[in-house]
Amino acid sequence: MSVLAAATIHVRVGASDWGAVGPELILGATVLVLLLVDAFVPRRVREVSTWISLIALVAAFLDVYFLWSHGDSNALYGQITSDKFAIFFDGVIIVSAVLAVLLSESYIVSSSFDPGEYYALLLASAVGMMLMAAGNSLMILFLALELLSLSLYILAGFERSSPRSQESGFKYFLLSSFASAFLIYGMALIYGATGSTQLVAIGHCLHGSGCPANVTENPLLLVGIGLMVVGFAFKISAVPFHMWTPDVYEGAPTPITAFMSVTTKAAVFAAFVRVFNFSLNAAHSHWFPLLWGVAVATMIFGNLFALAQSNMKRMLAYSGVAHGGYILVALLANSPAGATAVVFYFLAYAFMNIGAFMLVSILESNGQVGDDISSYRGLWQRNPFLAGCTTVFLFSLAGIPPFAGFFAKYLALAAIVQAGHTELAIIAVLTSLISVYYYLRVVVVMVLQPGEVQAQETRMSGMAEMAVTASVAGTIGLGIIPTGFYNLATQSVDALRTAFGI
Amino acid sequence: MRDAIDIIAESLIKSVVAIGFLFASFGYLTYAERKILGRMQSRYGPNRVGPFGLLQPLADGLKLLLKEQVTPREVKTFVYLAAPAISIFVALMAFAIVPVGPPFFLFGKERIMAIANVNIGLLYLVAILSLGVYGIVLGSWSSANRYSLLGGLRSSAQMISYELSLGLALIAVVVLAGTLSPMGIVAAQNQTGMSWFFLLQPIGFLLFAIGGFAETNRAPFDLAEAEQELVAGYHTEYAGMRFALYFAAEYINMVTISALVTTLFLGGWVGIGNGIFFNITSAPWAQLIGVFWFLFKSAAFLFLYIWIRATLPRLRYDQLMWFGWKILLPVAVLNLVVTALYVSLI
Amino acid sequence: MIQAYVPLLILALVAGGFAASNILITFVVGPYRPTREKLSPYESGMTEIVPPRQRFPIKFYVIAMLFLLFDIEAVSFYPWSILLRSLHFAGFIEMLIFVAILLVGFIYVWKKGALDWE
Amino acid sequence: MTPVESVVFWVASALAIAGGLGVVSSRGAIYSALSLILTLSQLAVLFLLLNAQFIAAAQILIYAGAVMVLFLFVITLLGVQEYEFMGRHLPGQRAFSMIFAALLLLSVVYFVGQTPHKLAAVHGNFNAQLASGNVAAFGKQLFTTFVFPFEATTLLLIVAMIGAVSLGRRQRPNAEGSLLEQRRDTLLPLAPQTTTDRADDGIPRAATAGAEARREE
Amino acid sequence: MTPSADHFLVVSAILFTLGTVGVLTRRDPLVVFMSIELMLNSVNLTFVTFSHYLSSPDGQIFVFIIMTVAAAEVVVGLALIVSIFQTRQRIDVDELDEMRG
Repeated sequence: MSVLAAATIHVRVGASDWGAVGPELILGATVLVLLLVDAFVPRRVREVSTWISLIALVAAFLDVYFLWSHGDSNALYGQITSDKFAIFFDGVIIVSAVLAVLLSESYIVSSSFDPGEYYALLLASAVGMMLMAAGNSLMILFLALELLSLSLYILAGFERSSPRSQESGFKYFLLSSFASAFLIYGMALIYGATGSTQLVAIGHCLHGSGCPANVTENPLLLVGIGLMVVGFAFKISAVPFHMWTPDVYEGAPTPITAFMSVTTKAAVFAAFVRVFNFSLNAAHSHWFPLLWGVAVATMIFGNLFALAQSNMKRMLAYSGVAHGGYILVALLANSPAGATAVVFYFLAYAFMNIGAFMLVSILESNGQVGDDISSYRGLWQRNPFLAGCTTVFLFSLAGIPPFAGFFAKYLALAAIVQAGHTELAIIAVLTSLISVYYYLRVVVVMVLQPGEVQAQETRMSGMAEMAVTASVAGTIGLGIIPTGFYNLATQSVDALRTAFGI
Repeated sequence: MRDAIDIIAESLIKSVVAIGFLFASFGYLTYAERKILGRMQSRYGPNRVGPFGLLQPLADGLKLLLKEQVTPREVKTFVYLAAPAISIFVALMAFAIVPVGPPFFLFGKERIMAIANVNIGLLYLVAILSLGVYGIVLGSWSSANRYSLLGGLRSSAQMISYELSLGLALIAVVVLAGTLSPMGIVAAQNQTGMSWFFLLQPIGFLLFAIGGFAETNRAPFDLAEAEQELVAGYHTEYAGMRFALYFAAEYINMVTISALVTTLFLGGWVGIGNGIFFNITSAPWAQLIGVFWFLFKSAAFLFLYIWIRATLPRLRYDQLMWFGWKILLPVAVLNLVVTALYVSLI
Repeated sequence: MIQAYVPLLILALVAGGFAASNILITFVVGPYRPTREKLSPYESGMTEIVPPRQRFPIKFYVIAMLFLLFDIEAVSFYPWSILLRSLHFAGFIEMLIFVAILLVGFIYVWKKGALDWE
Repeated sequence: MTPVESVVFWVASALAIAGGLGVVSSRGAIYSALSLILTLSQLAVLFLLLNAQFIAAAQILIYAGAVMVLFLFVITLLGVQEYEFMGRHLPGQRAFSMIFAALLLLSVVYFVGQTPHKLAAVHGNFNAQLASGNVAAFGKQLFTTFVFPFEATTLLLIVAMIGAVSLGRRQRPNAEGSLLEQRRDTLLPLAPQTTTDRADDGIPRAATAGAEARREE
Repeated sequence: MTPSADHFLVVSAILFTLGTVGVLTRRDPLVVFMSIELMLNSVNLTFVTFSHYLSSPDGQIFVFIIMTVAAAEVVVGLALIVSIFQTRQRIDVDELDEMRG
């Protein structure tokens, strides 16, 4: 009956291909399950969605653990890789997601939206982030970036009762799409220069196989890299593309802020390392000056702006900007050591930064104003455990030993000094010193200033307590015994080096 | 150069003929509708102008042309004027790839009986049909009248809702035929005897027919034009020739949908029983017979349009959306999945 | 390859010219005697109606949004539909996954009442 | 390219750029939308010239037939609004953005324009495949090499569905609503019937304003 | 003049720039949003141009992905806009109630 001669087209996608995206598939399927739960299960018992999300995240983590030794670096027609680098970031993202879910539980009760949708979006954004870490082609990177941003746009504008939340969600949306446009324009030009969207192929092309000579001098590549830097810088809220960050962080639901402050950066930096340090390694001289300027501006202005904030969420937003600068420094080392520092930094950052947001979130779910720093007076009396933990997080963020943040920063600085850019190290150290002031100010308010006499006690739900404990354990643990995790980070970067033959 | 002139001349002739044909069929479709509705409601229908009222469409056209053009105060003039033109433009463009008969030879070259034969085939058609909403949305918005706006929104929401099922039904046909080309689909239907797709795809046929009715805002889906509730829908503020263009677009769309049904489901220009009892594709007059069959089948489907208008009561708007999204769409998906399963296994 | 589209171009010119001339001719023929009532928006013969406050007609957006999402699905069906014979069962499965996922979305949308019209 | 194609290219490009100018400079959102539709359709023509026929059709179907319709829906229903939350322009922002844009354009055009030969570096056989069946060649790639991105888009669509449903949900007093929401809803049971001239009830401000004016006469 | 790859790329660069100008100079969020769409579309043109002149499928597939992404983006963005105005409407009403006391 057919009018066309049907020549068979073989679809070469097997179990190992899907296995490579196992964690993503688990979470993606959970998104669907959550939607069905939301649709069919009466609202009274919808706490189940919290549990479903947690179980799925644990399952995904187990799969990650399994994939660590069974990864496939060339799955699904080379679009996806589950090398150790991707897997490591998957782990970081899953851990952050677990913390965010634990934190959200008490938040959801007091908010106006359906838990199913909320968790579905949270997990969908996690899938996007993981795909971004695992993406082996520009196409996947773009798709994953949009998946995570789109979910976060909705989450940021989710609090329907508050116009501020919605407006910040929308602003985030506009600016982020604007940045995406730059990003894909850059991708398009790089595709034009190298003839491929696959990162490994681009890397090979730039190293002179299958491409004309001087391809690294191709102006298309040059402009493409510039535009991509703009796009990526927007997404990691590097100066001068950081304007949206404080507004959005302030307006979004706090558990979401905590989550996105870490994981968006983690995902984008994973892609950053893969693209710039490895795929575009041969064009190093093109992107280095651009990113150098961005990194310096980010460190200086991020910290200076943070100084001026009296709102905790805004302060943490600017502190996040500044940390982006430190991580950029590690990236600029353009060496395995630098990449390892980036990887390790995010592990540390996940615990300490989400931890710092927990305070805000817990106070909010207590019905107390959570984000003005002056409202933390006397927290030490009200809840010594929470105050103590927050002190640990802030110390760690400031880079004070013996916490995780110190070691992370140390690795970054060591890498950049080793790469011969001492000026960046000096700027990083000086700006870190500035940051100590604004972190310690919070601690001082919390611990030393007395609160009102009849202030009510600050309670935490069981899940929130678990989240805080886990974060504090991570922050301290990574600081005291970093070696094991450092080795994992080194292995993950080695995997990248093998994949790109560098 | 010769080739270029040949192509241009051929397309020019075809375009003019097609537009003429479509407008003539618009005129006589209104006539036929009034006559048939009259019969069905025990009335005469138009019978004053010319024998049996046959010149009625001409009279109507003349009247519409000479009517005063009322342009209300607050309309956005440019959009207001462009909207009906968009409607008619889209309606005319959609017909371009429908083959009304078998190819023929003229001046030493095989020529097709469609204006164009493009690689993407039906995709072109679907793309053009999807532009149909613009005439309505823009017309209703530029009128600055809340009845228009609401009517326009309703019409366009209805159109896009049913467009999905229409598209899915069409894809099921493409899956069966394995080609997007309308001529290929006609060929596929007549390859082995008479395997017309309304036999192989009865559900698809039904879906397409219903979707087609809704796409054209015809009864029983003509609620957006319900006189009682919304005055006249999106074209409330239009008069004379401008109104006539909307009117014409609706009827030309009906003709296009009928022609599509003929092509996709009723075997195109091939006659009933052809290939089984006899085979006239090789006869010298095959082209004429083909066109005849094509017109006959399309006319039969057009009759269905009118018949249903006389028979079925109008749906309420909530019923209409309910039907489109909760019945038609799932059925269309299911139909497609089953068809695809069958095709993928053979 | 592009030659096949030349007829469409010509048709577009002819049809466009036809449509435009039909609109423009209305300025030439026909009387023009405007009055205040004639030029006011049509209100079923009543003037000075102040409409009751209407609901924010959110439904229309939701429908249009859902249409857009399902339209994407439909568009990706086209290349698949002509290749199904070559892709065999693998192609069917590929699309089944695609459809099944969107079906979950559809069920969710349905159950959430986004398709209910009042 | 043949002369016809050249002419088509120049006309379509000119129209596309004119449309782009219209998007940026039109007074009302709806005229921007119409200009954008013009640009989109002309881009489809350019895609045809580059033998991306499926993409051209998808462009019309998705962008012109669905995306822009959605835009028009929102524009017509929202009417004219004030957007305080977008913030005021900084002094000199317009001038700055013009300069920025000019620089961007110059750099891209300069760099792109000076390298005609660098492109022909990699040779695939995709054009040959396209020539033998456009949609099929596209589909073959989409369903083999790029099957994962293709399947991954579903999740994106699901997320968008959640967005459409959760953000577009009408708020009503609902037994299932959260405590907070219930409280809010009891505070304001229904919108008052008196405010009539608000633009966000779906009627363009112009229409209602006109009605108002007539009442006063 | 016969168009070559450069011509297409320049057209696309011009459109991209126009989109950027729109984003930076307009205040109406819908127009800003449409300018972003314009930028995305100019990128599409770039991709298709490269796809054609490199004879490589990646570009066309990428365009398809961008279209899907853009569609999803539009849905979410417009949902956000609508929801902002819905909330504002409700909040305005809230304030009216308060004033009546």
